[in-house]
Amino acid sequence: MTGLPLIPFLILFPFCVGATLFCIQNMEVRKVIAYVSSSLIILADFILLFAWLAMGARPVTMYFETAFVDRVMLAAELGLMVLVVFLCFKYRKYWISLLSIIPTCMILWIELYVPKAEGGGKIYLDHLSILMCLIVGIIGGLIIVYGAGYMDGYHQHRSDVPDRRRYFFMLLFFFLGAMFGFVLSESLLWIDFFWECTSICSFLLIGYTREPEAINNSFRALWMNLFGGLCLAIGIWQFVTHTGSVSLHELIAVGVAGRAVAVIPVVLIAVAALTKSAQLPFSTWLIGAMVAPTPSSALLHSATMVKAGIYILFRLAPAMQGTLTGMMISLIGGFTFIITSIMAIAQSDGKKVLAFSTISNLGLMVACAGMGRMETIWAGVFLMIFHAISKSLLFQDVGATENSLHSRDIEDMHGLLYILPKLAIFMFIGIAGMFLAPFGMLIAKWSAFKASVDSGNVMMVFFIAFGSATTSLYWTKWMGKLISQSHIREKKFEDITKRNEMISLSIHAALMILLCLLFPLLSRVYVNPLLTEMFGAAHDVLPQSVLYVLVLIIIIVLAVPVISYNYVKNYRTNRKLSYMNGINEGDNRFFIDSFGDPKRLWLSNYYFPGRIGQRKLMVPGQLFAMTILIVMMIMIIGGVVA
Amino acid sequence: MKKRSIIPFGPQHPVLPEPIHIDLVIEDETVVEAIPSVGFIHRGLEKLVEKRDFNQMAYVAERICGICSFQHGMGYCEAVEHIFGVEVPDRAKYLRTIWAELGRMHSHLLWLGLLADGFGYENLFYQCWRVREKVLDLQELTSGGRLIFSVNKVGGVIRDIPADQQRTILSTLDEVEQELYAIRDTFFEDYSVLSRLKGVGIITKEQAHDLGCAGPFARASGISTDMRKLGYAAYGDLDFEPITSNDGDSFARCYCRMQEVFQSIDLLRQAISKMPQDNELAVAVKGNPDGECFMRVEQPRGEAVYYVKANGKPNLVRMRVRTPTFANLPGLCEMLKNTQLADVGLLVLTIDPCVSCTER
Amino acid sequence: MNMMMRVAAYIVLAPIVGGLLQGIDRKISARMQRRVGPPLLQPFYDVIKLLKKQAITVSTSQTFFLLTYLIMMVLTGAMFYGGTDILMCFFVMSTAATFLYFASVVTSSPYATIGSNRELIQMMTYEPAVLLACVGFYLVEGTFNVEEIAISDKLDLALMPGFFIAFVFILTIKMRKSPFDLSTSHHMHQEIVKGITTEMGAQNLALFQISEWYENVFLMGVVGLYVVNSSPLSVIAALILIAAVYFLEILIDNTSARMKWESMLKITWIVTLLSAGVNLLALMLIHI
Amino acid sequence: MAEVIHPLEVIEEIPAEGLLGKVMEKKNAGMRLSQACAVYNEGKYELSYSFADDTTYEYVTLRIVIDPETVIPSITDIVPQAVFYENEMKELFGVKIEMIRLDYQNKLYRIEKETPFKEEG
Amino acid sequence: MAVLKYASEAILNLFRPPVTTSYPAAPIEYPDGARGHIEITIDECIGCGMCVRCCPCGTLSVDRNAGTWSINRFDCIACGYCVEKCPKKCLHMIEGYQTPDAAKGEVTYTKSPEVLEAERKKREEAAAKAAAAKAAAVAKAAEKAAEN
Amino acid sequence: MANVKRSPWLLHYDGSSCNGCDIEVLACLTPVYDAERFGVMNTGDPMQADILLVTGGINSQNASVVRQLYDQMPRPKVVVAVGVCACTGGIFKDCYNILGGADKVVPVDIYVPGCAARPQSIIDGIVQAVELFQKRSDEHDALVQSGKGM
Ligand code: SF4
Ligand code: SF4
Ligand code: SF4
Ligand code: SF4
Ligand code: SF4
Ligand code: SF4
Ligand code: SF4
Ligand code: SF4
Repeated sequence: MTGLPLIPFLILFPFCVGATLFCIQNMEVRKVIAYVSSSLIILADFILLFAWLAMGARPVTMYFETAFVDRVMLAAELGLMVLVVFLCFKYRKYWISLLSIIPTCMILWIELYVPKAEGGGKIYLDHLSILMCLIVGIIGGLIIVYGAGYMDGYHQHRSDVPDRRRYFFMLLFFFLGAMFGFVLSESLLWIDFFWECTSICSFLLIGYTREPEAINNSFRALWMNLFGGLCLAIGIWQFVTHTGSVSLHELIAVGVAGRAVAVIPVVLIAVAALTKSAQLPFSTWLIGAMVAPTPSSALLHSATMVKAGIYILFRLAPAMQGTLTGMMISLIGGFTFIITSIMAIAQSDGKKVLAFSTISNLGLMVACAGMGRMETIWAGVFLMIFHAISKSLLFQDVGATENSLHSRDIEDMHGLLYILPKLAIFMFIGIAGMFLAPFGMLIAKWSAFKASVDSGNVMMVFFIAFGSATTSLYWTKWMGKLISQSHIREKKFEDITKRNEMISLSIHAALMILLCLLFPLLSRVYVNPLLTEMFGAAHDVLPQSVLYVLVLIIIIVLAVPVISYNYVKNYRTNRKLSYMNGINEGDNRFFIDSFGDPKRLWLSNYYFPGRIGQRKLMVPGQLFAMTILIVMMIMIIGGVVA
Repeated sequence: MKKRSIIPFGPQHPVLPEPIHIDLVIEDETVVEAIPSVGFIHRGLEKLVEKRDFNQMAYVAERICGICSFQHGMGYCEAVEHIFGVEVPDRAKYLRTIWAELGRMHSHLLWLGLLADGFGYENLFYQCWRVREKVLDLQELTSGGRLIFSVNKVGGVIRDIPADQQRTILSTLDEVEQELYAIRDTFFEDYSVLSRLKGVGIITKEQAHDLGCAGPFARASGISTDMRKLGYAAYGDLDFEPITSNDGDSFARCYCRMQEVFQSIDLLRQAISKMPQDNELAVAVKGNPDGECFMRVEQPRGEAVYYVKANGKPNLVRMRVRTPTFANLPGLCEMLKNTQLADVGLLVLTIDPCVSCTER
Repeated sequence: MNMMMRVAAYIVLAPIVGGLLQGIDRKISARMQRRVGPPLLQPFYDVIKLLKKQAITVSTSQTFFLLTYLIMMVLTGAMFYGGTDILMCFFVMSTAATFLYFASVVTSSPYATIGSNRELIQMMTYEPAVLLACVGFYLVEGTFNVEEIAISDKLDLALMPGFFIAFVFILTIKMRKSPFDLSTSHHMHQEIVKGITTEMGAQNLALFQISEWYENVFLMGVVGLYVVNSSPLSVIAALILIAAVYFLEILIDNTSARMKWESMLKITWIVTLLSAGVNLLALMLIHI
Repeated sequence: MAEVIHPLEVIEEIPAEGLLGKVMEKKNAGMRLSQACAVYNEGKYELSYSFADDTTYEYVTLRIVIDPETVIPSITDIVPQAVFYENEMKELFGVKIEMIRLDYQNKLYRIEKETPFKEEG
Repeated sequence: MAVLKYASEAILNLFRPPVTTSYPAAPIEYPDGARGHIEITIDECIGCGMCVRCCPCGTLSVDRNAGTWSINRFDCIACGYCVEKCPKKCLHMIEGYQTPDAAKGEVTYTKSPEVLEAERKKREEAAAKAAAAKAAAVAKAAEKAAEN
Repeated sequence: MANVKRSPWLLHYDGSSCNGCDIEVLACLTPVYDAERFGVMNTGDPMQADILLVTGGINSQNASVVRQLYDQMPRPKVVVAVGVCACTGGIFKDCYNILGGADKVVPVDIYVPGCAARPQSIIDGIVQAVELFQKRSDEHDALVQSGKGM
């Protein structure tokens, strides 16, 4: 049991692979190693799952005596600090180094001088952590496979960027290791270490191109994440000094019991989670992170790392339920959900839309966690699963499209279906998965909605009612672009998407559709037990009968297009020119302008940048969220102190 | 640039009954650039002077436009009469005034209806046109034609309006006035209407002057100009003041035209009450015109200029009509900047374009 | 089996009822405008004519999208009259609406595209009120299930007047009536020609028309749901309410100008927030 | 009885070179360009630029007579709204006008016949 | 400012009769002197061609010898100028329009045989007279020449 | 052989007219004449139109527009020339820029004379056009049934 060697393997193996890759010059060899190790990681993930299921699928705590490992980790933490301080000085962002030095020193001090209750385990396995492992492992592995192909195209297209692919893949693998460590750890100190690791991986990846904008954005990401790390460290320090425990579950138990000592650590850790999940007022770093090459955006900034914040909030959810902290978190989450979904409308850069939508969806998950009820967690977990898959698919697809199209602007994707059909279809599936009726995201959203009503959270009801309306707008208009007849038919684009990219894309798409069909099953065999672990008991959030009806509807709704396609397949009709007030010039692409010359028709979606753009809403949104944060923090902390 | 749509607007466009084309560049629904083009109705009828003598040209002039057909005929005839130096009989002057004002009423009601149609208020459109039919009936009763009268000739008119028809006019005007109140109130007070008109397409007094705007379009921007003040036909005998507004927006244009309908009713009553009783309708003109003349008349859409140049032959050297719409086109271009797509049709309508007379 | 009967009845009767409603609409509108108006069966003549015409398209996939739209719309209504989850009905309806959007945008024609952009804004405008209406039912009845809502003893309208007002307000958008007929209108002159239906001719327009009939009957069903309860008399009350709402929509259509999208969005959201919001707060207070 | 205005209505013949100066003068006097037109008569162009005063109803027409080959400057820099008038003269009469602000390049009306008015009878 | 300002009128309109005329079921009522189409009392026409020359559309044609007068009613703008100009006042503006048709042919009016006959006779007489006169003149001239 | 004549939808286009006929076409739809009694709808969209009403003598720039609108209409379709101008060019037929009648550009089925054509006259024209529309629709049906047309 304790000897389950898979866990150290999962954490350490990626680090080793990363280091190895960095040393290997030959590209082909590197790729082979990357493929093999990705597959191994995915395989290990499944073995872990099945081994654990075979053991009865009960939560287990492991690894009690790890003094040596602790020391190594401490050394590594110091090393990270040195790295950060060095880079901060190199780029003259001196003050940021403080954000690294202070928490590191605190952790150091806790480790060395604070007496701790002995016997706490370091690793914890339950449904939630295994689920996270699966998400990280499967999606991470696929993204690395994709990345191997993508980066070739990327450097072909961005010949101005120095080729540092070795470094890139090293960081990706390091990140995977850190992420596994994070979700499996039970010790708050370990959590903190892995937390910092992911922050720094993200920082380094954002600065990949070393262009001034990239460097700027990377430092913004760095300080925000380090600020979260600082909150986390203070929270841990608070908890340790008061209780002597560094166990996450201890903290939750204390919190659920309603003892005051847990309040401050919980709220600080929750704030840390907000930074990692890029909630307002900390959202800007994630938008800036989009300068990084797409695999890192997909992996870190959408599918997995940002979910670390959600993960930790889910963990804390029972402790937050019904408290001011919970209210604050749900308020900020809900607010982020709606404001960023509105801002997404104003974006035409595909990656930016994805970024805003990521923040927005994370906001919904955060809100679910903040409400802390069983139903909301159920919804949150499904949101997380479906979001991870769809977003990863979308990011990869946008990246591949950019390589072939030399643009990731949605307006340039007009008629993508006729230019790059395969990519367009995957993109279509990905977007549909984000909001359309039969897909999982929508059902999860629905139950979040229902849970908000049940919990009497009026604010949340409004946020969701209005937020889902704005969400549909930006997705639908994107989909519309893809299928519109092309008005640049004379230009030819070559689809330079590599096979490995396609493999990853297809698996993602297949997974998504599969999960939609399987989700009643998933709910019963996996998510319900997860909730039981968390809340002690679980009832069906949605009655199974409802779920089966849902699946029926899903099947019908999915079948409708197929049926109608078959029906119209052989439909004979006459093509007519499109309506342009009677002045088409030849075909549907040109009309005769006021000077009697042909002019190209150009159709654009609506964006309203002047009204709801990032420039217009970001700062007020941040100020508002900051106000909520500060006022409520004062209330919470004041409440404890008083 | 990519976020902008480049689309054609017209020539065939259901909001505008006439073909006019605008190259539109829009961002969301906001117009960034609008370049109009005309020419879909250009017939070149001014060139017909070479093939028709100056008497026949009166019928051509009437068909420059089917809406203010009478006014075109009158303006042309007055210009030629001016060259001849003849004075038409007083009764003919009054008859011309009556027809001109009936024409103004029908034209303004038509416009109000089209405006209502332009902002999607179908019922109001129907009601304006329903009332307009009564005016058309009067026109047909008095002239024999619903739209194109063919009653003008160089030297006077060919038809009289006898006393019983005058009485019919007066009683019909009372009815029309009554029925117009509900319509006027809807235009002036309804929330949805005002939301489409107020503050849309503002042209200030200075802009209106610099752009050379004419007619109700200029008056809505506060320029008190009305060519009827020149006293042609019988206007010199009638009491009226130009109706102006200072807002310069679409509502002001609607306001001016609506009030001008009531003003026309008043002018008609005045004209009928002051009509001289002599029976002479026309003076005979002898020979062919020689000379040139700029004649200005106030058409429903504003100042129209008739330039006639003759050299003593039956065929004129040149006839040129500068119609108010032509003068208002620059104003239109100015208005279209930074408006909403939904307002493009509406703003085109607010200058009350008569593309047909603009292009001739 | 009862449920199957209802669904079958909906599928068969909805186009007939929808067409008749439209015929009545056109007749009443005409009378409000002091016209005689078309025959009562005119909508059917129109659709038959459209079906008889030569098949034309600008983009061949348009028919596919429209057919999908139609079937989804039928599905929505069938789910509703079959007594399933009302929230699900509206979700499927949104998906149907998305297909309508596709049918229009696929052509890349200027006016169809602008019309469909406006359609999207309209969807965004009415969706909150629709979702909140469902919440209202849920709070009052404790279920989203249409059947359970319909056979309960409560008179929903009495408890959720605010939701009802918001819903009737957005009906104007859904039924494409002035002042909110931005994306396409039944009237002849629209600044964007025929909006989303610009490129639909012949059979495709007929498909669109029939879908609208289905949709209207579904929407009227939702209106009726506000009063239907266990009492048999309530069905009559529901029919009266539907007639009143339908007449109100015709009246509004005939006495207002078409607004611009910004006014529409603002006014609708404010009405939604105020009427549904206050109602929601009140219900939540009772509930808790 | 309402007063009848009998405004000044004159035609001033000026040399082609003096056009811009005179136009400037009229503009500064607060007059608006009421119309501009061309006549092709006896082998010469007669161009008329009429200016109106909206309060006194005064009407002054500037007249220049030029040979068909003479190039004249556009007045659109002074009176931008003259674009349509000048484009019309250029397209229908073939008057050589330089530097029109928005030059439709003889495609304002897009007629098939070239300069139809530049022939007599 | 008011919302649905016209609503009361619209509802009242429901109880007012429609203003729609029932054309084509009921015929049109024309006012006196309505302009519709041109009729000719052909027998009075002297074929002078005045109307042909004055018509601004070039719609008319006459053939004096054949005694015909033709009009293309799909080309006539009903301006009435021909009526005004006709020296014999044999043209009249009659109410009622030319009904639409799938073809746009002209109609030709031919004088009645009697009149034609009479005219022919007249013309022959005139010709004979002229011939006689001419002959006389020639004779006279010859005479004169002979005299000289 | 369905009855299609109860639903004639119009497309009206101003092919260089003087407006006189255009506003009379519009007047046909307004309360006093109310062509909707016959199922007439004035659609601005050629894709949805059955009957094309052309006014005016068509100038050179407009010819291609009229032709394109005609082409965009689905069969069966009928063209009605409204007004003397559209029939023959009318008073403008000698103008340098006028082609002289709608039939110079598209095949005209019904000519409605008048300057301006009276609303009643236009209604007559539409009634005639509707009969033709029905006839063509029947022919179209026969073609479709025989599998030749579509
Ligand atoms: S997008 Fe085109 S121009 Fe830009 S780097 Fe790539 S290949 Fe070069
Ligand atoms: S969008 Fe096109 S033009 Fe602009 S930088 Fe990219 S490739 Fe070049
Ligand atoms: S189209 Fe405009 S915005 Fe786009 S790259 Fe060119 S200049 Fe820049
Ligand atoms: S603008 Fe002039 S020409 Fe045109 S209709 Fe009006 S008055 Fe007649
Ligand atoms: S005159 Fe011109 S703008 Fe006015 S109604 Fe007629 S076509 Fe329309
Ligand atoms: S009425 Fe006019 S158009 Fe008709 S024939 Fe007589 S002169 Fe010619
Ligand atoms: S003008 Fe009179 S008399 Fe002379 S040809 Fe014509 S109709 Fe005959
Ligand atoms: S027929 Fe007469 S009214 Fe009709 S367009 Fe021609 S000139 Fe105008």
